[in-house]
Amino acid sequence: MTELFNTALTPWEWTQLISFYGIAALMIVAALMVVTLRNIFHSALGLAAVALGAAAIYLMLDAEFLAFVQILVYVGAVVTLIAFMVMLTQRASHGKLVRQSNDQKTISFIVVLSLFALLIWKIPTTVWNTTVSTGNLADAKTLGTAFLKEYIMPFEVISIVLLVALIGAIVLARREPK
Amino acid sequence: MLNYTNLIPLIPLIPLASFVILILFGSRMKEKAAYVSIGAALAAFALSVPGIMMTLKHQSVHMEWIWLYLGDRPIKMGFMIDSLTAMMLFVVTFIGSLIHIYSVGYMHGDKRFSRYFAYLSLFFFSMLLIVLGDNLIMVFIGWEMVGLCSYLLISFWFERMSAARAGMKAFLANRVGDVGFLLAILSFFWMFGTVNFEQMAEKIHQYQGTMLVIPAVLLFCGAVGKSAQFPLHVWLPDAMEGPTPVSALIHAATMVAAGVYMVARSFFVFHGNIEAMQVVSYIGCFTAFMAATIALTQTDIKKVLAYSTLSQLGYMVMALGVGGYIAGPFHLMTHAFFKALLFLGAGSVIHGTGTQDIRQMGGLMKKMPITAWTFLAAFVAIAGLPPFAGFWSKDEILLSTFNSPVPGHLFLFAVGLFTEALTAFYMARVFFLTFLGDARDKEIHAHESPLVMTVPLAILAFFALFIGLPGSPMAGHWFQHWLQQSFPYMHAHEIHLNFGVMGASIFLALSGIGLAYLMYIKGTISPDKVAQSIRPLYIYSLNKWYWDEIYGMFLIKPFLWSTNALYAFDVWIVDGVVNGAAMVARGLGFLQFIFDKYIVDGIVNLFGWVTQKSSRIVRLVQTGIIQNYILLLVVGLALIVWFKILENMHAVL
Amino acid sequence: MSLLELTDKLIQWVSEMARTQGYSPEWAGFFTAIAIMLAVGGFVLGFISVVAMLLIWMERKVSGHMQSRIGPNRVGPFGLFQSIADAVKLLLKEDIAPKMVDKPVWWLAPIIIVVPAVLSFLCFPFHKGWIPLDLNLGLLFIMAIGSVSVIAIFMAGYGSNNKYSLIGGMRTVAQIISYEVPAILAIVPVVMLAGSLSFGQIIEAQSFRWNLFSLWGIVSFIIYVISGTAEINRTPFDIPEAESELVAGYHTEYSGMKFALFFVAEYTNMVIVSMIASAVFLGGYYLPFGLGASPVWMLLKVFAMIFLLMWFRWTFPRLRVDQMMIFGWKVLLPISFANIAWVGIWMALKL
Amino acid sequence: MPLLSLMTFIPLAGALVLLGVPKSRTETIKWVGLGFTIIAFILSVIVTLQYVPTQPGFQMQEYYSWIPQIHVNYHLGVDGISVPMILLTGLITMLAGVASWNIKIRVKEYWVLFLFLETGMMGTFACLDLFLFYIFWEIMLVPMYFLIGIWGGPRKEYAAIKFFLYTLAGGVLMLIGFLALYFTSEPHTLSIPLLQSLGQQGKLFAGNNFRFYGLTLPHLVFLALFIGFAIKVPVWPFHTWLPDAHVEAPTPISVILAAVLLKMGGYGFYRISHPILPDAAKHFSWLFLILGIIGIVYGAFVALAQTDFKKMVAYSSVSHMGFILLGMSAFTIEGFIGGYYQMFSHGILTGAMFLLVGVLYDRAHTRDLNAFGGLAAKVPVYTFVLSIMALGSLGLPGMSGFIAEFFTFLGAFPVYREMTMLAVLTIVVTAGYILFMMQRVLLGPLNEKWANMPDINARELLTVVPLIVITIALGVCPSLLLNIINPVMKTMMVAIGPLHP
Amino acid sequence: MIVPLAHFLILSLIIFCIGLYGALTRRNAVGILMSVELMLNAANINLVAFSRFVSPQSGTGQIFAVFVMALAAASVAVGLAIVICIYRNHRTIAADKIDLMKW
Repeated sequence: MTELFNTALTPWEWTQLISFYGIAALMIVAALMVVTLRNIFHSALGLAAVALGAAAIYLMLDAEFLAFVQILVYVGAVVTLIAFMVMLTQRASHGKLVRQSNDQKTISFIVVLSLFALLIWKIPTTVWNTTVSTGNLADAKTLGTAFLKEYIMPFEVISIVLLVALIGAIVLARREPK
Repeated sequence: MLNYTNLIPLIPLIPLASFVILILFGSRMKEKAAYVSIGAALAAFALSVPGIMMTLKHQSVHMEWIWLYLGDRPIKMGFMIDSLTAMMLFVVTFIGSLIHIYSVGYMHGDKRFSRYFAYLSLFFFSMLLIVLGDNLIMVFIGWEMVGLCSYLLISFWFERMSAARAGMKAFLANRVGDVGFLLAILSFFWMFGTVNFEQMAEKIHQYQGTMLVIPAVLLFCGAVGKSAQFPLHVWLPDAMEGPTPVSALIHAATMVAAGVYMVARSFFVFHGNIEAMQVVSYIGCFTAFMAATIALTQTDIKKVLAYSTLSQLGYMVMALGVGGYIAGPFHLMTHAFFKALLFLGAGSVIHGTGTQDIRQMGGLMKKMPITAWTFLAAFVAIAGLPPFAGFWSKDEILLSTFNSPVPGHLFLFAVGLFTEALTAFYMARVFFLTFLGDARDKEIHAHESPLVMTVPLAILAFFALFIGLPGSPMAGHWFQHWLQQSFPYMHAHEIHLNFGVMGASIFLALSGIGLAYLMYIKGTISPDKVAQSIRPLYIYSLNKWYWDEIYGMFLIKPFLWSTNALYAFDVWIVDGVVNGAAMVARGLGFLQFIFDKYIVDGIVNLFGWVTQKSSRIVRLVQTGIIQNYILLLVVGLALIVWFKILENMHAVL
Repeated sequence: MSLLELTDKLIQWVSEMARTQGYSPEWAGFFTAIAIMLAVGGFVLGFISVVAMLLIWMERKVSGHMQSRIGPNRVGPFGLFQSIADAVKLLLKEDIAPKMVDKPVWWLAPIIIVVPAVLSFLCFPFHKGWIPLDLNLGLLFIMAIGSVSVIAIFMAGYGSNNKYSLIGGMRTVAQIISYEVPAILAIVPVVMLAGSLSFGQIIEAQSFRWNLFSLWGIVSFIIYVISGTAEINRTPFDIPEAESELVAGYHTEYSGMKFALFFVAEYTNMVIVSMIASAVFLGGYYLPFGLGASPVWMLLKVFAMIFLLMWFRWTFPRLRVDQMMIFGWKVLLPISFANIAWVGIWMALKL
Repeated sequence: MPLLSLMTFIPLAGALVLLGVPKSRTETIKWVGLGFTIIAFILSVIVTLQYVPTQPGFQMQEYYSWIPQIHVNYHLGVDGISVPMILLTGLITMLAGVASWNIKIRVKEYWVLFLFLETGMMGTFACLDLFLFYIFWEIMLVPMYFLIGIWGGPRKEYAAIKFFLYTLAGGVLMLIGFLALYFTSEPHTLSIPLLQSLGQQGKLFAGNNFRFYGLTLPHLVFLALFIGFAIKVPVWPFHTWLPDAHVEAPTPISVILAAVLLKMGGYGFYRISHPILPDAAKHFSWLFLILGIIGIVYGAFVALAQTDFKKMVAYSSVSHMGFILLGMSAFTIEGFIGGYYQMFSHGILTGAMFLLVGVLYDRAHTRDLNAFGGLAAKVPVYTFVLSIMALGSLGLPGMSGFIAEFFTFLGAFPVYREMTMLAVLTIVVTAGYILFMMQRVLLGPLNEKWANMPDINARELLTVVPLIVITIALGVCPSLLLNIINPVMKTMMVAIGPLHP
Repeated sequence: MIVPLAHFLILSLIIFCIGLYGALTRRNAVGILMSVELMLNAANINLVAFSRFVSPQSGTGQIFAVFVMALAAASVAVGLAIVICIYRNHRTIAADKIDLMKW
């Protein structure tokens, strides 16, 4: 036991490793829940779990700001919206949908698997152009400055996209007044 | 500094102030408005007196200021008073003031009384700009402004369509002349870089080229317009539509003489420029003769006087043309006095009788004695009887024509002499028909005009009689010597009396008067019979040589036609092209539509038919289910990834 | 202070043990860190439970006095132990699970709802340097973690498989989402002025002058308190659990310890809202105008805020659903935007 | 303080404010709208007063990077060429606002569009970036289209569409020119000052050997810009939209159209085409000359044939605007100043003319010149005012029109003598149509139909009197304007050089 | 960071493939939306991982991730509206039942 802990890895690295693989496993399970579960609400919860897991991954990757935003957006907004969708279409989800998957199950599986195989074959063999982090990592201030300087145009555009989506959603979902 | 030089601008500015006051508040002042205007005129006169005095002492006054910078080039404006200016100043302000006073009586009761005096003030201002200006631009500004005033005053009674038309005619005819003037200014600017009289005189003195003829003629064009010389003379007779004091002031004494003044002022352009002088003299001579012939037969008293003015102006222009640079201005001054007097007298007659037709008058001597006697004074002055004003100046003109360097000067001299006889004749005719004999129309109850009108008549009569004396041999040609200081670039030459010329002149004047006496007092020769015997000439003269008709036929009509044609061109062709482009675009659109429908669409339909048949099978792919599409998409993605990887491997290998 | 000493002893003991067992210094430090974490966690948990129980007692007392009653007064002095008695009762109660509920969801909901409440205490600023985890993005963290409770409420409402619970849950979620926006927007001016999202720096920025002492501060404060009240579903915004309409909303089907967890979460959330209001607007542990600083002030302010919330509850009648929505979107939101704009312009002009 | 931005966008702010005012409160709308035009005018006066003519270069500049990827900057600034135009815009828009008082239908929309239009105009004159220039230029079309198309006369749709398409076509050519400038400049830039200095140093198009029937690329670019601006001026033969648009537009819009919009074409020459492409401009000086002369003569002739008052004024505009081209064709400082002076003076005079036509039209509901007669006796004040303005556009000395024409002739005469003589002859025709108009409307016996016509009222007088004062002031003392434009013209002439060096 | 970049990528790949599979096979429209969200999340992990490993100072990947999140939120909002609309008109949200676009 003691020897194991005294190997090359520092305790901090151990923590990272363990948390990463733990979280990864959890995320994969939750993701599978999302696509396989019959109860669509449970799927939504799975999505929430994936989102939280992703937030944790971001924290590990020193992206604090992004992690919190991820929680705020995904858990607070996206999953909530999906849950609402589930509630509002509950009858359809429960009653008529006997089958949860469609006719192209097998072929989809094959295609996705082949894509997966291709990439999983390629990822470890690729040499990534990584750098060792020196100096300050990007923090919220860096991001904010970047948003308002280099990326001001995309930032504005995305704001407009959001606004348009908002209006579009309202228009679509509104019942026509009789 | 309150020295006199700085006061010069006030001479024109006081009338301008009067104009502004009257135009803004005149309607509230009623007839008191006249006092403002008269006051301004008298003030201008009073202010110009010291200037005139200084020229008597052989001094001149000059002031200038920089008006503006055009790029780096300063453009200066200035006022100057030398002897020529002083003479004009005297004429304008003195006669002008008298006519202002006279107008109070003449315009009494008019509904636009204050407006009339406002215009008079504006005219005063503009005329003084011409007179005082030391450069062509200043003169041009005043030139246009007097044209405007003339327009406003001719069409003063605009309810009469003829008055409105006459005003427009005057303005347009003037404008044609102004084009020449403006072009002359541009030419001088281009050639000498200045339009200041003194500097121009200097530069022209050094000028060696031959290009001066055209600018000189162009400059003369301005004078032709303003002084109503042939071929732009047609406006002046029509201008008699305006109130009679206006005719006296503007269309007899001052404004129309501005052309003569301007030519005299810029005489350095013409001096030694024989071609240009020829043009000037012949036009003047022709105008003088033509107008005199027309005046013979006119029956409207103002028309006769108008043609007489034309004729006299022609005389002055001819004088300048033949090199009589002093004779012209001299006649200008004498003419201003006696012609103003004639017009005012005619105005008094019209005021008293209510008609302008001399055939309806007669025997007014008893009813309107003051008017009659003053008219007589003017008559003897214009007829050229010694020793009255007209005689001296005309004699001067004839003399300089006789001695002129211009080719054909003897012909000009002959025509001049003959015209003098004509002048004496028609003036006598007017005088005899109006004042002597019996009253021909019993309906007319003539009465003498009020004092406010007759007093100016009397004053003018005095001057009309004796203003020529300073230029007479008795005074040792004092006037000519005085005026000479305005022409420093000319050699002053001795004036030799030529008694032959003098005698011929007196003889012809007397014979003209005598003929009129025989025809209209004695009745020994019947005017009707004379008219019958030379009927074509009579009709020709009565209809004013048909100038209006000729212009109407050959200028106005084609001109108006061309404007309409151009408008049609604009609407149908230029705009048509635009609309046509639109039409073509739409037509092309339609053609394309047809083409599209039958050819393109046909082919498409063919393909469509083929496709339809074949796609019965292929369309099964399109299920409407999005997920099928996504699947295909992903397959494609997988393939791309695959090929990409293969490629990279090749690259690596 | 004895608690702190105890913690200190624990840490010393752990590092001693690690060293004597032959671990490398790194590992010893690591274990020590874990010990610290556990100690802090234990402290926080204890704090939470104590505070929650204190608050329940306080609420009953306050409501009693507001209604001219005395409130609990039998168990212990001033009825202080009434809450403990209640807790014991709830712990011992039989755990009833209705037949038709969605078991896993129904079970998980009360557990998940406590998590954000507890995690939020990580940023509780007791005193200068006495913040368990002074994150750079503390405010954002609290806001983000708070939104997790939405999921829990959804789970409770859905899992109960009960019409009332479902409607209650949906109402709650709608309300929380709606009022989260003005709440965040009310804080934005403070963040703009302090230039930081960390509690420590925000409080330090108010060491002399509280944010409340300005017009925009008052506006922000009022907006925040109103939206805070709505976020924790307290009267007058208790529509989701309106007894007369929905029985008890999303926790209708819960009893025993599960119900207790919901209860604890609610009161904890109240503390957090009060904590944010105190830290952000009322200067945290500072007295105004440099008069002093102490954890006592912080706690006093938190309790004053809680008292204010309780006062609301027993004073105002409940709103209707549409009124609540209209008030949130059409009144609070524009005002908070205007407030931000104003502060922004003011800053721009000043800078 | 960002004075120019403020001045440009104050009317836009006004339009936004007006959007919030209820439709039914027309009085409030009018006063608020007018208030904003007044503020804009005051700002334009402040700009004019702050401008230091003796100081070279652009002043009051505002520079922000906007779209760095294509080197577009938000760049405002003024020099002696834009300051008078800005002042003119502020003044005329305010007066047109006063003249808009009797717009009765759809008041709110009217004022919103009106203020929007003012922003476009101000922006065009104040900007120093081709991209911005193009945006402001095109943005003006939209309100103009609606203002003519909704509040216009009987053929308003035709006129509006014609105006829109014509100007848009010009705008497209102009845009092509801009793009060519952008892609050939090195480094790529749309900044007007930068392009000017590049062009004047001959660095633009350096080494470009493109030939098209003997025309080089700068020639083609210049032609594209020329047509774009010429349509706006409008230069013969691109002028036919003008009579239609003027006749159909409501009075205040006619005023703005004549007084400000037409100036943009000329402004484009002065600001963009000539300074940036001096050599091409010299190469095409004959085009300016010919089209200018044709415009002057042709416009005057056609104006004489008109019976519609507004059409007459519209064609007289064509004639007057020809002087700008004539002045610019000579490449002398007098000509350039004369052309510019003509722009300003025409803005004042024709603006007033349209206002006065509007006054008459409001009372008589007809613009047929032959339907009037003898009004001088009935409406003396109106007669006085109309006469002054008519005489001003006739080129009477003492008013700004004369100065402008005189300078133009002065500049053009040494270079093109015969052609200038032709242009000078036209002043007779000008006098002809102006006097003919006055005779038909004001003089002669009174047409009994108008026996009860009321005289011009105080509000209408208020719109015209400032213009009278300005035109006389500029006629008597041209230095008021010359002091502003002289230095910048001098610099420009030095940079461009004479036509035949 | 002891965990290599490749592992993050593989985690992301797995989640992406799961999401892809879900998007291809789920009948429930809401399910499809959720699967799409999974894919987006996977992409985000990728971006952040690259950001951390390739250019840790500039944070470009994080910025991209923020944009992706905004788009995800927008797509969910619109998706919700569409699904509700479809549900209202067709009483079903099964993706293979909604084939109105079929020729």
